[in-house]
Amino acid sequence: MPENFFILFKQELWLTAILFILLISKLKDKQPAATSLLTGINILLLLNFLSGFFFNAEGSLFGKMFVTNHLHVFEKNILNLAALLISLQSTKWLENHEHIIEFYVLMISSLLGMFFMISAANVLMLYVGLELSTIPLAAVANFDLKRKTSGEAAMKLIISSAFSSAILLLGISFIYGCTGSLDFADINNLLHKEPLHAAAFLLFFVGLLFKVSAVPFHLWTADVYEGSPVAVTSFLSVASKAAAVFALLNVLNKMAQPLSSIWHDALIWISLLTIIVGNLFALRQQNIKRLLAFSSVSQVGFLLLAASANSSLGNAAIIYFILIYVFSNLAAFGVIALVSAVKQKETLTDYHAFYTNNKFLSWCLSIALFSLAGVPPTAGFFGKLFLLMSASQGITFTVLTIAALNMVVSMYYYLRVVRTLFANNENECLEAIEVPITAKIALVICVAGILLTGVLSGAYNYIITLQ
Amino acid sequence: MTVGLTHIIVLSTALFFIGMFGLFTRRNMITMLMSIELLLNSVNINFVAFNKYLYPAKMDGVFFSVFIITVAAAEAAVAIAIIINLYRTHKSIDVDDVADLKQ
Amino acid sequence: MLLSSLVILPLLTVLAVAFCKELQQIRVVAFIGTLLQLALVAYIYTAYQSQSITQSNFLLERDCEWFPLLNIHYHVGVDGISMAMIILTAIIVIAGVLVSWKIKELSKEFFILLLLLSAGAYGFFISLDVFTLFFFLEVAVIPKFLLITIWGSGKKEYSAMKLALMLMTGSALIFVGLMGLYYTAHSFDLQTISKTLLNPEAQKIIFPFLFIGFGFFAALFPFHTWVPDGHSSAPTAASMFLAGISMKLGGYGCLRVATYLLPYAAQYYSPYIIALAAIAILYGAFATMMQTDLKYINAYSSVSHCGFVLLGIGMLTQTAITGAVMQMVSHGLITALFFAAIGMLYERTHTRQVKELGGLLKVMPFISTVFIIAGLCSLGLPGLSGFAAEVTVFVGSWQRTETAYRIATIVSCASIVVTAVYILRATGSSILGAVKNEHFLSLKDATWNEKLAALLLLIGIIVIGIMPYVLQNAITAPVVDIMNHLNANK
Amino acid sequence: MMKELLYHITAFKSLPLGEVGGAALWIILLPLANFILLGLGKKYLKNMAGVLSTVLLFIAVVIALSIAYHYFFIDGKQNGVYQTITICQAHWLSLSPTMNVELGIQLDALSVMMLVVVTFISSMVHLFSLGYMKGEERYANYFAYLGLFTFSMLGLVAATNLLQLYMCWELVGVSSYLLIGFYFEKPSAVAAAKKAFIVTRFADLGLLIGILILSFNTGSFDFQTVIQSLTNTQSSSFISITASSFLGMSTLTWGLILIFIGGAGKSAMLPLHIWLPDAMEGPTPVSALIHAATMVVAGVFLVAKLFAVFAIDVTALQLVGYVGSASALFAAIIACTQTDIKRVLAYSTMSQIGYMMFALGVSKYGGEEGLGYSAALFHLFTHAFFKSLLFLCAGAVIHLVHSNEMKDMGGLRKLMPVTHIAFLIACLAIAGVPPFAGFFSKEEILSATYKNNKGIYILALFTSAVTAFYMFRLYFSIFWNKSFDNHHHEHHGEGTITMKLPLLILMLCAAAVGFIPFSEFISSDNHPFHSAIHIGFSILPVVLGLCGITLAAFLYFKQNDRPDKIVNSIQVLYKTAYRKFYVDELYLFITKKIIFNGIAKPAAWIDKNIVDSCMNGVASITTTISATIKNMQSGKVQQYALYFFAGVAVLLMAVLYVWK
Repeated sequence: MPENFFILFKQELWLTAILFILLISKLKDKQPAATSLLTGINILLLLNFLSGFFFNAEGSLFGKMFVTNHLHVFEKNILNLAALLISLQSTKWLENHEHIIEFYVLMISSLLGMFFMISAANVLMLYVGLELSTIPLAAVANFDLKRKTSGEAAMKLIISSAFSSAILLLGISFIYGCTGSLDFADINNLLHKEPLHAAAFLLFFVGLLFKVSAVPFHLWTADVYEGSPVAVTSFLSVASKAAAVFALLNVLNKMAQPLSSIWHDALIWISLLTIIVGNLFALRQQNIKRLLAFSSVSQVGFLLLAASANSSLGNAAIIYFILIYVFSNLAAFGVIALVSAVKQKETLTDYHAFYTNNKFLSWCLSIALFSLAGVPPTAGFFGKLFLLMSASQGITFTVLTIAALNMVVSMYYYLRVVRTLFANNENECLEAIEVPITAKIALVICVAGILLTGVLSGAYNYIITLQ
Repeated sequence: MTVGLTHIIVLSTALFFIGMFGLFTRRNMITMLMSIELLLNSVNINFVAFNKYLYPAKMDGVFFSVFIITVAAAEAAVAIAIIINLYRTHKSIDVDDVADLKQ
Repeated sequence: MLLSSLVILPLLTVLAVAFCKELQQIRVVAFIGTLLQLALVAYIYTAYQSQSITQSNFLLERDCEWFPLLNIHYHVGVDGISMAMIILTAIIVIAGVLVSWKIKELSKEFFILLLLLSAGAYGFFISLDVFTLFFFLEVAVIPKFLLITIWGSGKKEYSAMKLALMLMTGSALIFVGLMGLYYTAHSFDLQTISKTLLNPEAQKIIFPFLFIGFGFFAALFPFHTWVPDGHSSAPTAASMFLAGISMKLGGYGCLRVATYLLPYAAQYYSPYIIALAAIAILYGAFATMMQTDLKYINAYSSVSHCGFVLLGIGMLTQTAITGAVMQMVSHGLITALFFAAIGMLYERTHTRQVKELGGLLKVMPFISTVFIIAGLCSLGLPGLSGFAAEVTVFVGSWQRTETAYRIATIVSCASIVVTAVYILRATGSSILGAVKNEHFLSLKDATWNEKLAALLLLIGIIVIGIMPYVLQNAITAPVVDIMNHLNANK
Repeated sequence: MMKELLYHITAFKSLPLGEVGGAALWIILLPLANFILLGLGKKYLKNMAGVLSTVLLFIAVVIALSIAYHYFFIDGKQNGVYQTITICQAHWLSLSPTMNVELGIQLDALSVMMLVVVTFISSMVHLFSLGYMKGEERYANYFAYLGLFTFSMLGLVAATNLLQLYMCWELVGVSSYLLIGFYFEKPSAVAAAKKAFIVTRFADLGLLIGILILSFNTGSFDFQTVIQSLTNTQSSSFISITASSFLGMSTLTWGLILIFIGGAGKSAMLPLHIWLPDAMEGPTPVSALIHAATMVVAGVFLVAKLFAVFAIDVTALQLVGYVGSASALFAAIIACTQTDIKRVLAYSTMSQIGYMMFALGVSKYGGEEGLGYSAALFHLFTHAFFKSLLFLCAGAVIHLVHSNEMKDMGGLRKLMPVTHIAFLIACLAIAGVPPFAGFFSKEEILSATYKNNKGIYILALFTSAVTAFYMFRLYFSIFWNKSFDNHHHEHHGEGTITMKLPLLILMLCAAAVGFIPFSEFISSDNHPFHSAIHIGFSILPVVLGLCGITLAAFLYFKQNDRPDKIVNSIQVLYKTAYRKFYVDELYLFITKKIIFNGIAKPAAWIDKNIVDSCMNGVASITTTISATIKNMQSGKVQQYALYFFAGVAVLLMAVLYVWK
């Protein structure tokens, strides 16, 4: 064990510690009150998040299966932040839920899995991380035990992901067969541009594309997002997706460089398909969660387009975009969570004339949507632009134009929501919703993030320095 | 006749496709879960075979299959829990009855 | 810093308005904010005047790195053209606030959005980095959407969506063009790119994206269809801003970005631009003749008049481009005045249908006079700004001797007749004639704020009309620069 | 700003006109001041408005007269040639490095003459309006508009360049619009104003393009430069403009024809005359000023101003001649049938302007050959006096009778003796009876025509007889015929002294101005020459005129049924002439059927249904596709897996077989 084990493994250890604390508190006979429990957990998560900023080091563990560096720490910090924000936003929902601790145990396990995914330098580690991050999520998706859709969502998630991991494993097994190694660096050296190698890699690759929900491997996404409780949906759409993208980047950069010409083309086609299909489905959605699900599918298309560039600029743009995406999506889901806690459903019509009584929430949601749509001065504008900028190095004008025009299509459905919010019909609008202080803090953080991470170029420049 | 790598690969591939066929066609969720186990086991066969025939020096493949078995168990546990809950809410474990979320 | 304060000041005003409680407070704060804008613009103008032109064409420059790795800078500066546009913006914004005095519903949000729009417009005009320019261009889209969808009238939701989507399509194309530019010239800086010799073939690919993209904003035929719906559904101040400034963003972009940076392609595509512009001018004018809603009339006439901007740019002669810039300023003022007058009439009579109005000159002499003057200016009455601009475009266009160009020029000239027809028809049946509706007789004439708004715009129109050389002197140097650039890249 | 402004007005140059020259600026500024003062301060001025503006105008008249005196008798002539003097210039715009537009005042013989005419007639009309418009609700507005008109008309005649001319040309159009539509509550007035503006605008398009052609080829707008470079057959601009041709005519011809179209529109020449009769909807003094004496002769002024160029191009000049003579005859015939007295006068105006036009058309450049030129302007000069007099008289009559129709009049000579005498003298003058003003100018025109174009000469003779006929038809119908039945009307006499005074002054002028030896002052090349009346030559036209008068007396002196009989015997012809040869109907057909239904409606339709639908179509196609593929998301997890597998398969195929 290297002497700086505790530093390199810091974030994972934090999570493990929190998990133990939660488990121990579960074992106690007398459960603490929900509010104090939530406060405690939030404080723990906050500490966990803050810990990411101190004593960082680069190095590897477990026979180079686990690698960490500043970029990975930053990526994990993004995920920590997402977890913290989600936790803050869902207090209202959790307060009335009987399984608070279980929720957190599952969520934090999943987070831990994601950390392993990010830090993986070995296919085995990646696989274990992937499963660790997915399986708890399936359980947590079923957290509204009484709701039919919740169970359905969980079922779809677990079956789809099981199938996808089978494909992924098949790919891994062939990669192993071709190269005899599970180590990223070794594989990178041994892979060649041969049909078998390419096919093996693609099977593996598809398994990851499933996680980021690229078309045509995205079909589970909308159903699961819609069916799960809002907190889980936000976690799925933000953390899970972010982790998968980070892992994908890792794989592409560290493991598959010899095949870059193949996955470059494949990614371009897939990303175009993803953007278009995601948008086309989003256009007609009446459920706001489902709408955001499809919008997130199309966002992923843009991410993949940048990933196809296979450049440090592209990677930076992707990480930057994910940061912004965390803020934007969580701001949106934060509002939805509050409304859903009152209304128990998320159809768009419930938001009719929402602005009349809920000015703060409306602005949060609108700003979030503007950011998702890529409208300046929100950070989403910069995020999306940098994605396309880095992508446009390697793509034709046609592809770029299609992608750019799809931003217009996505504009339509985001603006449709905004229009509903601001409709001036005072008769059938929602009454004022009480916003708990935690949710308010989370929303303010998100909105501030949206407004500042773009215009103030610090975040982006910081990411660039990390590489 | 000695059993070569090819034979085993054919076997595992056949197993994989059988599993996939089951997954696509069976309506019973438990059967679907079993099909998934078939898929995973075919991969396990792959790993072990590659390890034994091609790279006998290290045990990477074998260990990997151990991990797969473990993870599959966990997965099955969660899946069955979910299916049980589904049975409670839907009174059915037919996968086609659980298709409210669509389009 | 001086120029950046143009963007910062409206944002500060937004903050101030956000903390206001009462209606009166909101109005006054917004008004003071816009007054300060005007003062600031005046100060910048004097500062601009006092600096002599050095090596650079742009004055009051400020350049700082924004995203260093991508070579994106926050680079601002002004030359004569942008100075003119900034003054235009300041005037229209202040007039917009004044005519919106009576807005009661969600007034705070209204003024906030209006101020955001102005911040976007200022930022756009002062940008010397095309990325920054694009940023500000898009900043100005969403407030428009909200202004129309919340405070609009008629089929406002459809119009707002149409406007937003079409403008976003324009931006998307601009973005693609910018990417092309960036990967050809490896810079976003306007001056740097202009000094690089870009590959003609690349120019030919990039130019359509940029020109059509900005063309969406500038109502280039056939991408003008957002104009009638958008303008007619928008509340008065938003209409003024849309037609007065927003469409100018497009014209400015076509000139400053597309034509200036891609001189070879500009010359290559010039005939197509001319054709589209000439069609827009005459066809827009004819389409206007059939409109019955005053706002539609002005909106379609804006299509026709903005055609002159594109015509001037497409002609690529110094005089024509000068005329195009003058037309931008002039049309901005005129159309704002027109929309202000229509808004005032609508607020009182609750109809904009030409057939239902009539005899208003008797009831509301001030508003009606403003309406008539705006109409006369629109049809190019000498002594008002429209004439000076149009005649410059005509003379400049005539300098192109090729037959196709001549035909385009004559077609465009012919629009002055059609313009006269629709303006006089509208005026004749809505302002003149007998009072058609009893309740019109009890209506009141303009209030002080409306009078002030109209006078402000009128002063601009008359000053440019009588002393166009003031405007022309300001824009000569930049236009000469553009011309030199064009001539060097034949 | 102020400093800059002053910098741009070039200081008055050292002028041959000395002290007085600078004052020419005031001639133009006073009416402008009038417009601005009255426009802004109408609330405070009330009834003082009229007096104020009249006083200002009279000051302008005094200045104009003194300038004319200085120009013609003291300083203007050098070496026997009247000089062109630029009084002042203010920079307005540079349209290219060489094409600077300088607004200013340029005096040559023609401009000085026009300055006098415009200010003088305008002042008379102002004076007359004081009484005529009394009690009008928008009294101050009226005078403000008059001020605007006078200002722009003066700017037009003193223009230094083509563009200034065009600007003022548009401005007089607008003031004409405002004044015709002065009674804006009357739909007919609004329609007439609109018609006047649009028809002249259409003609202005020609003028604009003509100006573009000439200025582009000569590189300047300045009259002097344009004329110099186009009359010098060696200059490069002359060679280039005559070398290039379009549809068989040289660019120069096109340019001149287009410019003439502009002039024809303003001067109500065939076929652009249709606005003039309708323009009589305006207050009568306005008709006197704008639609008789000043604005409508702008076309003549324009051709005269560019006469040196026209003289080079035979085609264009012939066109001027033929259009002029056709309009003269055409209008005279229609005038015989009209019953609205103002319309009769309007057609008579058109006919007389036709005279001026064809006089220009038959003229040549230089010396005695240029007699037509001098004659045209001489006729313009005399016509201004007697025609405005006629209109003012008509105004006085209408003021009394409250009707424009001849049938409501008759026997008015006793009620309004001053008007009667003035009207008679004006009629004699227009009929060409010596020694009244019209005789001299018409004789010069006829003799110039006789020399150059016999065909036109015969037409002109005939027209002159018809003119005498319809004018006296008018005269007799108003003042003789039946006796006036004044029981229905509240009798308020001939009006105030301010209304009578201008009649008297103009009457004197109409009687006397013919004795001015006009060609000594105005000639095509500014070289004065002497022209004399040949008694022998004059006999024929005078006799023809007297015949016309006699015929009119025979038919209209007393109430009788002779006119009706004649009308019945030539019913078709009469009807055609009465309906103005159906030109209005033709225009209506073209505008309503062709332009409105044929162009504008389709344009609006295309925009709404094709262009817009395409844009919306893109959106609806997107939604349709979206609806079509919705079943991909079937909700069945097994299908999802199947799609997944299909995706994998396609990807593998693609990699293995397509990309390799």
